[in-house]
Amino acid sequence: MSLSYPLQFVNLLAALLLLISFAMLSQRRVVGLITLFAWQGAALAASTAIIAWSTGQHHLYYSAALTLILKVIAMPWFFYRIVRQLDVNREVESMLNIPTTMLIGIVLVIFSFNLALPISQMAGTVMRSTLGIAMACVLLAFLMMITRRKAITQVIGFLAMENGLFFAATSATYGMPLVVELGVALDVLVGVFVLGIFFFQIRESFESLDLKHMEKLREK
Amino acid sequence: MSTGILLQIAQTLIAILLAPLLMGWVNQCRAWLQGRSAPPLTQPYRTLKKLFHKDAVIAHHASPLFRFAPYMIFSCMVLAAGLVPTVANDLPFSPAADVIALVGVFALARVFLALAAMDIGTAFGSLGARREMLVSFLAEPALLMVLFTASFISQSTELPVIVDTLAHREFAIYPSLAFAAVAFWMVSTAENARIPVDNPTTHLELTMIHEAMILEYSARHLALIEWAVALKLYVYSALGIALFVPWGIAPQGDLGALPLAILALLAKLAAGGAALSLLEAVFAKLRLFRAPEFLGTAFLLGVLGMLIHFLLEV
Amino acid sequence: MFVLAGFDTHFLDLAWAGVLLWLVLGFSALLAQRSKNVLLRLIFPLGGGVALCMAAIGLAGLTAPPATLVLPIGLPDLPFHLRLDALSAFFLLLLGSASFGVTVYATGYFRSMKSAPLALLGLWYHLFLAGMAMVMLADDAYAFMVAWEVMALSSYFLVTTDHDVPEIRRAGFLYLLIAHVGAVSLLLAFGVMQGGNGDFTFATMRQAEMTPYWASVTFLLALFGFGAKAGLVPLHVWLPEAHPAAPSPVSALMSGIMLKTAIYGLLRVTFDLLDVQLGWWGTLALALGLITALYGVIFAAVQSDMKRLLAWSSIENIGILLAAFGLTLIFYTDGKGALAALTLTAMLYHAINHAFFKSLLFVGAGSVLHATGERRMGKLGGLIRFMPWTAWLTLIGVLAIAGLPPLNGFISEWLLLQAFLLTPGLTQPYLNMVIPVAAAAVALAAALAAYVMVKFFGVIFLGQPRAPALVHAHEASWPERLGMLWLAAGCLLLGLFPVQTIAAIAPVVRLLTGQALVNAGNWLLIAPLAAERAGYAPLLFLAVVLTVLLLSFIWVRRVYHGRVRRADPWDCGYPEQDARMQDSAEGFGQPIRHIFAAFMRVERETPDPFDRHPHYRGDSRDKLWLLLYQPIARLTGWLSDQAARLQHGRIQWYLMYSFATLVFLLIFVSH
Amino acid sequence: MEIYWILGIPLAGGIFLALWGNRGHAPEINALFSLATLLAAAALAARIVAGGPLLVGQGWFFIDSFNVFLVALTALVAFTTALFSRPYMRIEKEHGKLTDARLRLYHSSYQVFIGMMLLALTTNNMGILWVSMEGATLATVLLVSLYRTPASLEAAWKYFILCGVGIALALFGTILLYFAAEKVLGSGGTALLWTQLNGVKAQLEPTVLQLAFVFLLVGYGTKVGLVPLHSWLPDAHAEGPTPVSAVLSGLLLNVALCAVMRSKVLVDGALGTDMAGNLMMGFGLLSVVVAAFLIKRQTDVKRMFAYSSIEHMGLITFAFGMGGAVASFAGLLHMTMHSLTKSAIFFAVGHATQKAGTQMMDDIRGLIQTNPTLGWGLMLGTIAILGVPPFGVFASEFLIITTAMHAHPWATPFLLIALGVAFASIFGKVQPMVFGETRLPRLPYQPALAPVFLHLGLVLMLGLYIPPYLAAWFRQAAHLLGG
Repeated sequence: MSLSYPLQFVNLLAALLLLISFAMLSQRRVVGLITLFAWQGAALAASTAIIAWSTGQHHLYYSAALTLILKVIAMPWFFYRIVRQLDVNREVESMLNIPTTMLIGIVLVIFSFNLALPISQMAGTVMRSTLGIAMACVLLAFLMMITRRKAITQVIGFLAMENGLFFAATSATYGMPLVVELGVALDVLVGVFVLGIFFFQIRESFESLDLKHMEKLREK
Repeated sequence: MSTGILLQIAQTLIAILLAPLLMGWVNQCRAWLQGRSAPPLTQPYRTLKKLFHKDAVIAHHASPLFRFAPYMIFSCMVLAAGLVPTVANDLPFSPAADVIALVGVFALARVFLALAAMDIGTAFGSLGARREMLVSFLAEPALLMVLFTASFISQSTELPVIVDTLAHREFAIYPSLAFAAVAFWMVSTAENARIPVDNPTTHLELTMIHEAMILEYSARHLALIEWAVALKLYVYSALGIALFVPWGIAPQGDLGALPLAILALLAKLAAGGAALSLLEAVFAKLRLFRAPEFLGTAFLLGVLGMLIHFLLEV
Repeated sequence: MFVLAGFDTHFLDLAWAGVLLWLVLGFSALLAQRSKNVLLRLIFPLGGGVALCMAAIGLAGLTAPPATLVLPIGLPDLPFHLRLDALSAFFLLLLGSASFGVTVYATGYFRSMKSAPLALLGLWYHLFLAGMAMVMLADDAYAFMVAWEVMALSSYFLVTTDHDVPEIRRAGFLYLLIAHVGAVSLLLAFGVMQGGNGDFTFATMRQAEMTPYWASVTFLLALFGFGAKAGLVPLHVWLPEAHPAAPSPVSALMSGIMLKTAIYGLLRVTFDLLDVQLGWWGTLALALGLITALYGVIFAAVQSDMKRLLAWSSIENIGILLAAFGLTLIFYTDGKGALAALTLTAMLYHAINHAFFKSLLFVGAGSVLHATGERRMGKLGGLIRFMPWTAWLTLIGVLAIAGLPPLNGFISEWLLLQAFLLTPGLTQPYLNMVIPVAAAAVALAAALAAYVMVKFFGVIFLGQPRAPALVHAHEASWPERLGMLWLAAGCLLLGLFPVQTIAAIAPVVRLLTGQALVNAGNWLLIAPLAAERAGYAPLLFLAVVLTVLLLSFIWVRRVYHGRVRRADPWDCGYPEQDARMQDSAEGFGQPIRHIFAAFMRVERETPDPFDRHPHYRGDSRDKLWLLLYQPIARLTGWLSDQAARLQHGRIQWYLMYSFATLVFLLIFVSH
Repeated sequence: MEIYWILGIPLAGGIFLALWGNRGHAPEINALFSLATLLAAAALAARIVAGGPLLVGQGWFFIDSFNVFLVALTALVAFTTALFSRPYMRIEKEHGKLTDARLRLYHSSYQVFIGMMLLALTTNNMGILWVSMEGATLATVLLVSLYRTPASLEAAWKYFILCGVGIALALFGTILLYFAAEKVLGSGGTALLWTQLNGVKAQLEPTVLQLAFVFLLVGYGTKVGLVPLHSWLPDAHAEGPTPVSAVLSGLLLNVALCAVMRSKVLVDGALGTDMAGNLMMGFGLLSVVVAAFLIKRQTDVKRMFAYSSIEHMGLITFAFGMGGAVASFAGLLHMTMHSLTKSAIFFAVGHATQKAGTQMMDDIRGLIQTNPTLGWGLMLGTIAILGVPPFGVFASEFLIITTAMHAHPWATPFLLIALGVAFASIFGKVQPMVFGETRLPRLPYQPALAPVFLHLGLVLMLGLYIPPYLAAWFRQAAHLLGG
């Protein structure tokens, strides 16, 4: 079957998203991570906008704008500030070494494609394969959260996960109802805000954002 | 019925009067076997008479229980004597207490004796009480097993019925009774404080069981207890006779057989007493901690007897 | 009472009213915590009165037709159902009659307590009584379980009255724990019996058809649950701890009555609720019962704490009850109705006997404790001279529990042994082999019980005081004496009027086994089945003994001039006598310990020749602790350690769990 | 319309208290707002019981008998907790653990938290449900770290991250749900309305719903505290202020479980198999067993009761998993009983720990000497939560266990063991705390124990007598849950 060019472009963006996810998985430096995150947001916003334009789902424009503001401008800027203030640029080596993580990541991608396949078959929307990619993004972000050791990288992973979800929402279902979108956005915003508070609190009581200081609460 | 009651009373009286004589006879036989010059047959009677006329000396802090016990023990033994058919088989009172109750009567007497022994609170008294209870907790079930074997055979726990079955029905050989007999002998030696479990004539307190319990008694109380002991020996012998050699006991309502029965009884008692003293002469007294083993054997023999009854005779 | 039998439902209403009254009394006790007089002179006596009424109701209910009552409380689809049939009536009678004596005793016993704790105790005491009564009246699983646990809970609080003693706390904890586990297994049993439609009334359970497999599961669960409450070996460990810990009247209630509720439940479930019974259940119960009986009596013999001794002897009696229960099952499933009736009669008779003499012994021990403040028998002795009432009344209980004629303990044992004797002709031949051995075991247990009781009475009440302070021991107060009198009278009457008692029990036996015990004798002679097979007439027995006693006494007076000289004890002329020369409790138990050393872990401290203050301590512990309970505890600890590995504080791992769960579930559902 | 009041009051309260700060009477105002909420909830409950289920605001809010009783319960516990926190927080402040600023934060986000939970309960839109769950999480994160101690920060962080991730997965589930729904209902707002979905659940695409349910279960299950997703729960409960622990384990877990149930109903309808039920039974059983064994090793009292919450949540999940009228009824009953009892226990524990100045159980001894009412409160609460009659927790456990024995006998050995171990552990630790000797002085102030005994009284009453309307209510709810 042949897709209209905009939608092919969306597919391209989807692939880009996946690529960025992998890049984040392999990125050691926090600043680089933030940049990648911003790019991911940008790709997301773009794809949303294109879908909105090509399918005439106008409310998607709003979410595209939201994405742009929040995930491409606000948050990266915010994170840059934090990194500069707390200078936690250098990420210590992750729990697993990068190649292994990559391998696991690939396995995950295959897994999620298999999972999404039967669903995409029945997808009413023109966008079929994107669901699999979205799921892959989510799982990859999850993996990143597991492997990283700094609070801030974990948060970025968390937000990358939200990106994946968002992409799933827009591409597979042309976006959730507007209220929900707004609610989600609001939550994300508040969440990041809370996180900001957290970083400083953690910082002032542990003198670093390294998670290894936060393993006191356990079963003796 | 009236004759029955007469017989009942007569039998009980015979028992009461004959018991010391049996004791005397056993002592005489043993004296002969040990090559000593024997005391006269009537020695127990004299002892009793003497004791009854002595002043009683009682410890300061003896409780009423101490003075009440001898009467209790004596009457228990009399009751027991009334339960076992010796000459005649119709005892109108016997339904009031079957063999299990008989064992109960013995236990009652024993418990009172032990309590009385502990009452003064002397070293030997409580020692004797403990040993007595130790011996009895094995001897009593063993005796029950023996009696059960007989009851299984005669499908009854009433002694007259048992005797009737064993003596007056067509004769049958019961192997189970052989086991029971051995067990019964072991039990009765223990219960009557005879060698090998206990030595009635010992003067070494540390080896005493029965004697240790009555050390504090004197005069009339001692007399009653001695008499009760004699009665107990008599009852046991009568029981043995009733279970294992019941022939000669007059059946229900057959007064003609009485004289013969009395003669038979006397003969059996004499033989039994002689046998007892003989066994006493050939055995040595066991150490105290062998006693449980000895009685445990008796207990096992009793159970075996029952099992054999189920195997061979049902 | 029997004239009222026409208005049968009224009895149930009255019983329910009695339960309510107990509850009200309990809570009013809480209100009256200012004044001790109100508590002791008003509330407890009223509770006793209610108990007496309960006994009367039970007596009347025995012959009345079954009555039911539905209360407006409970679960939405499951209001409390009450039912009063012969079985519940019998146990109600047991509860009322025994607890009356105990309560009367309690009014005197608690006089030395402070009023605030006494008020609390009054609350739990009456809740306890009410709970037990409800257990016997309940006619659906929910009401039964609620009453069952209320009973356990209130008795737990009674046990921990002196909770500042660590041992008592431990005892209470152990007790409540085992009780709770038992309760859960009862829940499971009811879970099997309910039809699955959420209908928990006993009525529907009676209708339910069950496969032998599920019936057996139910029986085993019930046996476990009720066994835990009854102190069945090996679930008995709480009993020797908890019963002594409680205040003596409470120990009396627990040993005398509460244990019987387990027996009640066992009978109710096995014969009433289940529609099939299997023979091997009986064999199992018989074996367990005999093991319990011997185990209990052996340990009773080596105890040196008087209340622990009594507690162990309760275990023995429970064992005998269970053995009788097993025998009943065997006969019943073997179609020997008459024999089943005989054993069941023996069992119920023993139940009520035990209620009386064990309560009597516990309260007697309580008076001693009260007068001397001492529970270790090694520090007592000679009390018969300072507290004669207590001593002589206790003696009755001692003779009764030792199974001596003409008291009540003998009758139940007599009936049981008769049942053993009448067995031949069971269809399974192996049973014919088992029975004699079982009979031997029962006889052995009975004989050992006599040993134990001689030790109990002799060491505490006879001999010389082992501590100088004992000379000042004061006699029990009047209410205490009255309570003991009531219980002792019960022992005596139950012993002397077996025919009438058996007639009274007959409806229960008929209800459960379909036929009652036929008495071939007359009004003073019991002769089960046939007069020429066995017979026993306690009145006659007593009459003869008394006559001979009287005659011999008179005659001795005749021949004897009657001079009595008091002197120091002779004791083979040993010059100085002192109390330490008598057997101590340990010493008296020593032969038993020597013979049965295999069952117990013996801890000894023997003095060495150079000791300044040489002393000997011998302590025999229950081996099951090491063999059963400690391994369980270790296993739990190990499992807990394994579980703790989950929670080791590193957030990445926590995320890993979520991730793994997610992936696993995704794979799980997509295939 | 009560519903708007119910949602409006707490949110308004949150804003107001944020502005009002701590200039006197903030605790009282907090309690007043909660009381108002409670009254509104009561009114709503009355209307539902009278008039049956109810759709409000173009179907954005749906109140049926299932969630209305949770609404009432939530409002009630929120109110009593506010009462309890009034003296408690004052004393914390006196001890210098808290500042005015933090109290302001506490009060306002307490109200917001309550509002969010009520929104989650009443909304008809699966999306809004998600939003409000996330909101509730965010509102409580800062409450957990209120003391700013390293431990509390760590707990809050774990709480935030784990629940955040869980919630994110739930969002994915919701998207999948929407994905499946829009093919039937068409795109737009209605496709996420639970009532609509429930109407057409038979036509929804099974394979998608399966996946959706997995994501929803793992997502909301994290907040329910199902093993192995439970790791945040003990930390958050132990380190947060006690009132927060009370509402977390008394309310939030219920709300999350309610969300799981909503999705279960849909999935069951779509699949027609009991896949969802089996999954829930598995999770429930695992939670019960693991929690029971973890309880055994606790030394911190709040942590111990947190694990016991996991255990009970597992039991409820198991009951709902079994399905059927009786089990669902029992599950609902157990939810109620657990909320009431557990919050009561946390109240008592709060005062006890405050007095002892530590949460270590070994240092808390003989409460019955220092303050009898407190001691008995803790003792009775513990006995109630352990499922001893006549307290109501037993009623539900009775139904659950008997049903399990009849329907799924294989599960009962685990239940038996777990309940036994839990009983031994908890009771063996609480008994010496309440009984025995103590070195601690008598309590200087009178603790606010009215809430404790109010809750216990309710639990006791419900154990012996459940009013008919309440029963009818439960029964309707049980029916809704596929009874």
